[in-house]
Amino acid sequence: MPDFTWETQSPLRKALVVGRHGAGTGAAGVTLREVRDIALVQVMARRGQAAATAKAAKKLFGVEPPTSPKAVTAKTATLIWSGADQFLAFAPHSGDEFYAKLADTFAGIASLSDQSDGRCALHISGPRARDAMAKFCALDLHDTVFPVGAAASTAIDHTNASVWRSADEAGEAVYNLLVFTSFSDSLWHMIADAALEYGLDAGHVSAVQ
Amino acid sequence: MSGYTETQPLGRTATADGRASPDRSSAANQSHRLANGGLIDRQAPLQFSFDGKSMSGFAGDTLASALVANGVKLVARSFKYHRPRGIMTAGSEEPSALVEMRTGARKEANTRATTQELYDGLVASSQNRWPSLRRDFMAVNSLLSPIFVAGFYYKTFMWPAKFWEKLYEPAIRRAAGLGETAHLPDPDHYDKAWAHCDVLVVGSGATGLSAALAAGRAGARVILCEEDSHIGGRLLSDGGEIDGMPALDWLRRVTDELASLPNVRIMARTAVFGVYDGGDFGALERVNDHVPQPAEHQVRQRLWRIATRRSVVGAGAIERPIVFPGNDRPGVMMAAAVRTYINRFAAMPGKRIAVFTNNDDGWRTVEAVVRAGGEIAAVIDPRGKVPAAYRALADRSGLRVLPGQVVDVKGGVDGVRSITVATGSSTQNIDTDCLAASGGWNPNVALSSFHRGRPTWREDIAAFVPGVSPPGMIMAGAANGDLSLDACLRTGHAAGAMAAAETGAKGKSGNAAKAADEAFAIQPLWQVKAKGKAFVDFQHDVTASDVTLAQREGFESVEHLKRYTTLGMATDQGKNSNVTGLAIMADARGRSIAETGTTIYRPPYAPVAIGALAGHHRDQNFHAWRLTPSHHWAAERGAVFVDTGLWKRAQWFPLAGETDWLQSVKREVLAVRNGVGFCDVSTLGKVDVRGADAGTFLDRVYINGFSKLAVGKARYGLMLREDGIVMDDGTTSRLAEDHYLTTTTTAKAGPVTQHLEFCRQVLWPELDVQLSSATDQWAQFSIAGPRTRDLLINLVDPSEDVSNEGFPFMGVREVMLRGGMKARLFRISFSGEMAFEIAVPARYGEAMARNIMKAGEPFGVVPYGTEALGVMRIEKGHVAGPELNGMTTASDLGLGGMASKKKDFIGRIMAGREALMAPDRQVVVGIKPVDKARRLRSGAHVVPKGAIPGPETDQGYLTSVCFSPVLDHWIALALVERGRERIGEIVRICDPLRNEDYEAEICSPVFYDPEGGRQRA
Amino acid sequence: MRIACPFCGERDSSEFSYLGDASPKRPNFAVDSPNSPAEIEDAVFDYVYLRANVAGDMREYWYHGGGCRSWLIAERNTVTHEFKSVTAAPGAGAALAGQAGE
Amino acid sequence: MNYSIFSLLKAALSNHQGWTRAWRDPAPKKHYDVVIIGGGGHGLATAYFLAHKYGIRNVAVLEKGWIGSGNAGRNTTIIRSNYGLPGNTGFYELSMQLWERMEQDLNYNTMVSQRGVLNLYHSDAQRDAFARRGNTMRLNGIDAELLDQAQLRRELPFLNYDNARFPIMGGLIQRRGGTARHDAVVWGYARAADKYGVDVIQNCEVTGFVRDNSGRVTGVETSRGTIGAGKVGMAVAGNSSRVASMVDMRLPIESHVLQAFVSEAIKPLIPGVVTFGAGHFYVSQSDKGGLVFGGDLDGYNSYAQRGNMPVMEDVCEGGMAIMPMIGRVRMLRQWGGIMDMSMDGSPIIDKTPIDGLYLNAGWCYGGFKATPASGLVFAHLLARDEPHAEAARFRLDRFRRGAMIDEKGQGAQPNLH
Repeated sequence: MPDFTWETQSPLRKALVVGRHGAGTGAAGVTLREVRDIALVQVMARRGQAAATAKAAKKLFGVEPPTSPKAVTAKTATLIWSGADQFLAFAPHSGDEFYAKLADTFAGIASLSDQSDGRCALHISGPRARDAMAKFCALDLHDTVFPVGAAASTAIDHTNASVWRSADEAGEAVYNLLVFTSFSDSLWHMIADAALEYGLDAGHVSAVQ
Repeated sequence: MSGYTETQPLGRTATADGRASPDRSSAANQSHRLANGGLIDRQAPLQFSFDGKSMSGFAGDTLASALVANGVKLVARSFKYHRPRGIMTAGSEEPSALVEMRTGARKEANTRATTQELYDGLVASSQNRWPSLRRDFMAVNSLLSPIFVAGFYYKTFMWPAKFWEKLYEPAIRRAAGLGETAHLPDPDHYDKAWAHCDVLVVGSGATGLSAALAAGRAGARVILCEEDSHIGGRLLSDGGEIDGMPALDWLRRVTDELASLPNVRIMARTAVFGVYDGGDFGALERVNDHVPQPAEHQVRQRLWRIATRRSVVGAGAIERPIVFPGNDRPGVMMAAAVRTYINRFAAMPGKRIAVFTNNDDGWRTVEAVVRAGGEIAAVIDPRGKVPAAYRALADRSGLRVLPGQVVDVKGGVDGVRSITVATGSSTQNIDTDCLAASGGWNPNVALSSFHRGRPTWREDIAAFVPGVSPPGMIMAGAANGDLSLDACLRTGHAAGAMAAAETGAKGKSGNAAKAADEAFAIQPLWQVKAKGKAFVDFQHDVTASDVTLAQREGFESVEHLKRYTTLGMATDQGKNSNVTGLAIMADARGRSIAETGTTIYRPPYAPVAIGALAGHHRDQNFHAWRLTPSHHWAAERGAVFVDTGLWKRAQWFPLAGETDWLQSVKREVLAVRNGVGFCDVSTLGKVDVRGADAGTFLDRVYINGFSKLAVGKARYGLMLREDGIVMDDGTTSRLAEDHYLTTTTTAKAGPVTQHLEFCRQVLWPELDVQLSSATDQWAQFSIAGPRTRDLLINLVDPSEDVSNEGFPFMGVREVMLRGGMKARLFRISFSGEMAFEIAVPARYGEAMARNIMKAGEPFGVVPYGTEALGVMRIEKGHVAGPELNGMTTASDLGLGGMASKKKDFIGRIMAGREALMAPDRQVVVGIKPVDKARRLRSGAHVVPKGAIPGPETDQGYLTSVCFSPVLDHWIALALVERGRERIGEIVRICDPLRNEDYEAEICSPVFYDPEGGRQRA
Repeated sequence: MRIACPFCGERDSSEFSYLGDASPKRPNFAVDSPNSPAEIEDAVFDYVYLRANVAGDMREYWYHGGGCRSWLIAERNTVTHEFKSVTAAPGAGAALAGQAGE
Repeated sequence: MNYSIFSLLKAALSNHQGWTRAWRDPAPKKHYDVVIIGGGGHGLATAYFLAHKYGIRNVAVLEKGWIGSGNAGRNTTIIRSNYGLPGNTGFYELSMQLWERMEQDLNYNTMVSQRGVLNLYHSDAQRDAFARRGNTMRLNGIDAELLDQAQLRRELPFLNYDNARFPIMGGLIQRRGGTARHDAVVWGYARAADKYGVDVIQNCEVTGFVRDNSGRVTGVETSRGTIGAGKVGMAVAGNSSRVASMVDMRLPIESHVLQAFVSEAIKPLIPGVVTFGAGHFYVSQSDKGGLVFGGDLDGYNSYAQRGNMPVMEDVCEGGMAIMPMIGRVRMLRQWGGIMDMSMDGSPIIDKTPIDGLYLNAGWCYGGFKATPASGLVFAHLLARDEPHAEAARFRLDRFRRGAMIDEKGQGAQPNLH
């Protein structure tokens, strides 16, 4: 019997060319990272169970899930609002463990949908990140409108995406994107194109530390 | 009245007077360049060519100003009569001086010389002439002008009938158009971006700057857009004094302050072209039109969509021509443009300039000419006396002032030589090489009127001013009819402060700047009624007599006038001609101008390159693409891909030595039918349907029932639209009591999801149901063929039972695979063979493909593509896209029996309408050719044997066709009238498009294993 | 054009798709409905096909498919394109609604 | 006054002072045999055919603004008869035949130009759908050719064959298709109808209907007074529901805005009409040199006659997908028309349930090409009280019966047709 091994592959394994691209030679204006090894579960409160779902989430994560377009960071996960009565729980990949824990917590009060492989996570930062984002994202990302912790379900190139802003790094805003896996090759090209004039530093990181 | 004031250089493009030029010779060649002044950089000479002739100018020049400086008068030919034309204006409203810019694939037509910034090496040529601008054979049209009047073509070219198509029209088409554009793909890049602000300020003259400052100081987020390369608007040309300092000093102070405000963004070279609903504006930034070509990674132009809460439009006013004979000759210019060329560009448009004005503003041009040391041939002011503010100037300079009208302009292709002036009953000729004319100012009401708001007439300034503007828009300054500098400063400031306050800004706007108020007085003069061609629309050669002809023929509405004469339809969109034309019409009809009204204003304000409107989305980037989890694996095996919707799917996997697609597809089909193959089916839409009422929900959505489906089972379902027509099909599996997984077709995943959400959120909010798309989560493969079970035994953990008993047809469950991977296994078949679909998380898609290959190696497993998938579904008689065409009912598809009679479902009632139940409907059947060597083609029609093909005998058509490797001949599915009653009948297949006509037999649509034993084995 | 999604806030209109008039109510007829087939067909025909198609304020369905996937009911003027109000469909936010109401 | 090169030359001698009104400007009479509401192409053509073919000359056409101010003057001027379903096929071919003789019929040059209408296909499935349609056309005696990529490359070498997101595989072409000068059609019919004595009355808005005790419509209230009518025909396109609401009638129609665009005039680039099947873009070049192009509906009910940016961008993206050489050509004007989108994408020409009131509507974005045939069959219906043979399927009750004519297969969702 042959050996069966189960390596993972990134949907960006062709599109993502690690390194410095585009204009200039110094520090890139935009840093773009694929975040690999993620776990992602969509949690949808059942009819009339919003409060129970929030309570259960608080118990599991130590924080209430957002009820408006925001992202809340907890110790073990980030909870991102994704629509009425629902949020995404975003965490490092841990086999089935994360999903199983959620399934246990939300049994009977919320429906879950495993999206760990359904989305590709991206991380955009750098001094020109917002200029590049303005080319493909219709959101107003101004500090006063989209501060740290803001989130949105929006459309990028006519497809759904979740966007949230995490803590600033080196005084620069950091934007996180979740896009559909099957679109990610195409969207990566588009985002990279938007960033090239500012200089692009492309790479990937693992969510698992 | 303060005139133009010499000042310190502005930014990098200006230079102090008298500084030694590094290239005296280039300046020396510029015959009309003033020795001093202007906002040009004499340190930076630039070479350019026009019609192959090399010339020089300076940084800060436009192509037009450089041509003026070089004494070039003849620049273009008009559209219809090919009359020689020069430069008329100094702005984006230019109707005449259009040129072809650049060469090769970057060649572009109709660029306004007045907005094209000069760069070193610029190449421009004149257009719409042959063989040369000076000697244009098409100028013969001018001789035919007695016939080529407005609308003449509607009255002729009708006889003989054939000649229009064959002779007249081709000739007209060849002559049509202005410039020539490249016939090669545009090599430049474009992009689009969003911007957001509280207050958008359009225009950076005194009004716009005041507004931006007031709003910016108050703390509002402000974007200031200026179409010109420089901030300043008319201040750059007219100077004046503001707050006791020279206007250009004030300008620099204001721009410095604006630049210091973090909430203000200044966008030069950015033309706001349209206002759309909800305060959205479109703007075009000319990022790199001022260089030979964009640097690498840079775009040529960028389209901005600016979302605003309020807007202040300080877009100024546009000077309007007076209609008089010969008013189109090169050298006849707008008076304010003459001033711009002198003051801003240090280029003197004539050696001996005459000024014809009916308003005080024209006198500022007189002043500018005198100040720059130019010669005034005469000032013709039909009002009869010199305005008070200019009496001193007139006396000091000994001006020849004539209280009359210009009744003729004489000259040749090189422009004006003399004018004839009538004063009272006497006429006199005056030698001049440049006539500066001003008929008054039209406030720039375009943006205000793009939502169909009608401008209103204001008698005191003899102009239309904004009517009802779009919500949130405040018109200010000259654009609102406030034509003095002081009023611009005041109303701009007030508008900016008000706009900011309305968006909640709490800061202080400070005070408005002040200027000595200038008088504006005008006595309307639209048209000098004298013999000779007098132009209203310069580019389209619409004359005053064309307007009165239109009136005589009943084309009296301004919209009829426009359409009949083409007045205002040229590239300037009537900026120079509309108001004048309708004033002449009003006069001809004996109506007032106010009664006559304007035509509808339509965006864009200035033309926008189609490339910019497309941005990134061109060529391959037109639409996003979607890749399956095994895409790169398939690509590395040489798969040929096909676009299905946005997806790229493997169509077939050619092997070395295979020379055509059919060979590969046959091999793949036979490998499945005789052994085992697998195919990536991840593209099928997958929707998780969860909740206590999930089963009830599906019962209402599908024509068949799902609430009683056992956990661990799958069932094929069909859903209808409300109108009873089939919407989609697919299998639904029950994974748990409260969890179903529904699949849709690849094409309909989006619309079906939207429909299900509508049902959930709108129709049946009382049900406890949650929906989420799981399409991208799973890598799903169909493994099919008699050796499938053998392959699976190799693949699944030995503890798993995949026998027919342990895993029966339509069974579903989670299984453990060898190597410790969990997978979902569905025993469903599209091919008619024993088949399973196996799903693992998408990140294992390639590993799954490799492991299937590994597990199936002993059985000769092959990957197969969509083509083989299609062949097998046709052989099996399964309907797909071509049959689910949005016009067929369940019963047309042979699936009417699936409909439950025990429950209501969407589409049930409309499906029962008489015409949808009619016995003569076209229904799905199989078709096989009588001559087995005959190839069938989709789209061929079915008529009864022996009938004459025609609309009455047309009974249907072939929907899906393939070569069946198992039957070794072509087969088809077809929609045929009463088809199910006609099994065995020989019919005639007509395909006139492809010149084919043959006989075929109607048969069952199930060509392969009709008993279905193989899939249940 | 921007549409104020009650959940997401103001968003570009390209995130939304349009269905149409929200005024007609979908009639429900059980399979054993006592109404005559013609009555039933007439009622459903009216719902599926006939439109007031008003020039003026109109209640209509929009779907925030490029955002939170909520169905929304907007009151909008078909002449000026002005949105007067945007509210959630009854089943959007049912986890909350159910709690409060029942 | 007859129009010809000779009359034009003669007029030139008198400096064109001799031309008179192309149509009269009559005051409304008290009563007409037939009143047509709507002075667009369809209404004027109806009046012309009533007078010319059916001998009914006591006819008024009432226009609330200036004639041709609606969709007649806002469309992209394409004429074609490349339809695939019974009902449409014969009707649009009748229209095409009327276009082919229009100039001689009307003594007005409407610039009918048969330079071909090409629909590109980008997949086997699209090719098959076109093959079905093309064969339907051929079986109806209408010209159609299916071109493969090689043939297309020879005819239109400038298309983006090698770098398009959706590969251009071939096309279905109707060579008799083409364009016509839209305004001239309006003026030509107005002038020709006027010659028969038809009153073309502008600035006359219908504000209500006059009905007798039986409910029959016997006239109209207008901004210029009450006008009696033997029969009233509605040909008001996007305003159909508005007018119908005056008699409390709801129609299977929604009004949607469709945008159109024209570029600056450039030297000849595109010979005929090209339609991009995988995107939303179609284009032709006018005799003046402008690229006239358009795409999809904006998608929401609208009476605003103007559109928004997303569709404008979408259309230009489609253009740059298949002909990226137009990148530097500038879009000069955009505008919108109100489309009377029917529930199956096909027109309705029928009596209404109200006596004396007749309906011509539901043209979606295809009304221009239908103008002459629409006028003819509507005149027939008004004159004879029975449908013309070529309009027999365009009945109002077809939705109730389930006999939709749904070329696109989108069902009762007007913004998808």
